[in-house]
Amino acid sequence: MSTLHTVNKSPFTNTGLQSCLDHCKDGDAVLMIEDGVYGALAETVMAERVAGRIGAVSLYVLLPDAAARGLAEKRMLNGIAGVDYEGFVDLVADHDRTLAWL
Amino acid sequence: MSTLHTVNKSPFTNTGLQSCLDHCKDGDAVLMIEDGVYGALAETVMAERVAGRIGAVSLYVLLPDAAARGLAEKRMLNGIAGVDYEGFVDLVADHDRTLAWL
Amino acid sequence: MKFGVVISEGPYTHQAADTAYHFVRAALAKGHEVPRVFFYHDGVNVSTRLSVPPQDERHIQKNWTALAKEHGIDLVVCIAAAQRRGLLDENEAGRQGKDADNIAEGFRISGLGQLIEMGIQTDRLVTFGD
Amino acid sequence: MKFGVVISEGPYTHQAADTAYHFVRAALAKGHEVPRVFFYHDGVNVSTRLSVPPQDERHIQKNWTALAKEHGIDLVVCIAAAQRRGLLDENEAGRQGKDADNIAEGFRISGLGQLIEMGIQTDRLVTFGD
Amino acid sequence: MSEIKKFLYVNRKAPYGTIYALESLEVVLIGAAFDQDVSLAFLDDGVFQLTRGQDTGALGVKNFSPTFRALGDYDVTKLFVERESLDERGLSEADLQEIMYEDEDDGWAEKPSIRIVSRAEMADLMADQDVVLSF
Amino acid sequence: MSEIKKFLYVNRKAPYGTIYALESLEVVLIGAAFDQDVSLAFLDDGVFQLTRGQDTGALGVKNFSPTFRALGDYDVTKLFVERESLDERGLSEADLQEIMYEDEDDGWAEKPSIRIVSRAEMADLMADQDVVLSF
Repeated sequence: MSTLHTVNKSPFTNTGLQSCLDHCKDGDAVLMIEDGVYGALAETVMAERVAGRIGAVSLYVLLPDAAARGLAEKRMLNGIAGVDYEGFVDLVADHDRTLAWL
Repeated sequence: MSTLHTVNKSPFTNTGLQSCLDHCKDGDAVLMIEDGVYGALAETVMAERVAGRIGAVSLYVLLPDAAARGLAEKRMLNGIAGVDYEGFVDLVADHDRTLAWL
Repeated sequence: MKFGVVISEGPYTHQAADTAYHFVRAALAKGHEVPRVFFYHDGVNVSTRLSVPPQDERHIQKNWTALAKEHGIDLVVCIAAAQRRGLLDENEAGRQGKDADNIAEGFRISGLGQLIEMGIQTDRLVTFGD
Repeated sequence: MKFGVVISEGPYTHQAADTAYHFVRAALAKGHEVPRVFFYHDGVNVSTRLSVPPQDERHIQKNWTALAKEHGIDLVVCIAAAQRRGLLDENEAGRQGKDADNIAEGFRISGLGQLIEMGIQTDRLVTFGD
Repeated sequence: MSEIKKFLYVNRKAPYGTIYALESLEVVLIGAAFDQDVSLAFLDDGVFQLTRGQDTGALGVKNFSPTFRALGDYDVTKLFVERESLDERGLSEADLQEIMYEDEDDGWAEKPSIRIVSRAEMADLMADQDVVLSF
Repeated sequence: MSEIKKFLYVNRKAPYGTIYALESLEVVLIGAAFDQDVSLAFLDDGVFQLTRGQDTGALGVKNFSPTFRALGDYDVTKLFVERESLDERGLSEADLQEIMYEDEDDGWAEKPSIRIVSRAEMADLMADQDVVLSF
């Protein structure tokens, strides 16, 4: 019984990712989409808070959105997995519910 | 030569007010409108940062927006002045330019 | 598995309708069912047939209309949200005394009950918004 | 003093069009001039005449049309933003081969140059958006 | 349609600046007719939706805050409000409207619909749903 | 129309998630015909608009980032980027596109349009404008 959380806003502008990380439970998954993909960046003012949940929570980034924004995978935090839209579908199917942090 | 800054987003969700306070110059005015009026509240996690600029910067809150949201003036930080739409107009006229922190 | 999808933001303005489109295509490609997509809030603006995007841009409404036709997806536009925002079908236009309508083929206007029903009848509900 | 006003968000969805309306009324009441209001981004959605808000709600489009008529305000809707979002006047509808149009009385569709011109010709420019 | 699912409406946005709070309430009212197990979550800026004393007269927009008090009549009786979200905003339970319902299983006794919960309890609530709608 | 005003376009939003960045660029391109004194400010998430290597192929939306490199042809040559905003996002100037213009007052020498400025310099820039358009 676990939840897929989606975050679609930049963590540098909006507190959605932080609130998501504060509410997701161990074993949940967080998928960063749209402007939310910036949450995957390493060496930012948010990076430590995101990295602190890796392991307890499975973190994913939607690669088409990352590519559009010029985010190379090598710039991302270790432990964040990239998925395409089919991977997004699998994540939805594999978790009991999806919660969008709009 | 001073600037009127308008902020229309909640400081608990969006970094607009913080960025505005980081960029406004001594002698400028900041007017909180729409969901931005929450930035006027005392005893919040944002209050100290807002209060720290009072004096150097003139802070205003649009009262019709505060009333709609149930914010009584007694709940607001000392040193923030309330204005109605006519006061908003005066602020625009009295400053050389208006900068909206959207 | 059956997926229900909610789109809450308008086309071009926000990426929600694009992300949802790619998601639904991928879900169908993997053998899932998407019986209904519900358009709420500014999402109702996706349904206008009057949109004329630049030639080199995707046509969001036409993409949805085509996908729905191909896969039998029920594209439901919330009537309350649509009325506020000026999205009407021929029937509604007549009822409201308006001289024009603007809903595209493949979309139908209905009530919020269709959203709840979608939540009940599908295995997963995914929201794309802002 | 001459004020130029930009509205960047859609009606009902965001408060911008309401705040701008109260601001413009107050400016006029104080003897200022508001020669033009420019609708950009989702702000173009304010101009649809097909909106049917609930009876107990304000009618944002009609309020703007009435205010513009009374005070001679030029309500300009950006053509590029409007085309993407499905806002067309009769002329544009004909040119684009569309079977309906939806722009309300008092609004006119024109180019972004009108925004720049407004910035040049007014003393203050105020933006209402999101 | 006989299956009962747990529906959670997640409210994280302030009222009036945008329409999400109002349109969320419209979904809740329609959804009440479907006899599902409904909960409402108020966290982050969503807690501002429930404040007392909202007066929209000068804005000329509809004050929809009284509608929350009518939710009990629609058998929507579980409004979970996050304590940490209140604290961060300088609010306490006393700043929120009193929202009551009549408990038909307890002789129609009047009971409060608002339940203040911790962030951890809010996370537990979210993890215990079939369908989550976010506004 | 002979008066020259200082116009500042303030870009604080990331590209693609919303349309503001693209529609801001459309204003800049049209505005260039008016022979005003134009500057562009990129701060907060606006700095993401200028990153290299944007590839929107899988999204099926138009990649408008090359348009920034054409701004010089429109005599838009002052792009101010805030250093603190870059730092907070783990970015450096090397992560941004190279955007050049030909300086007609200096024998058409190629010069960089991007100027990295401090937050204090950005504040000074904002305070020195006639018209500020925010996106």
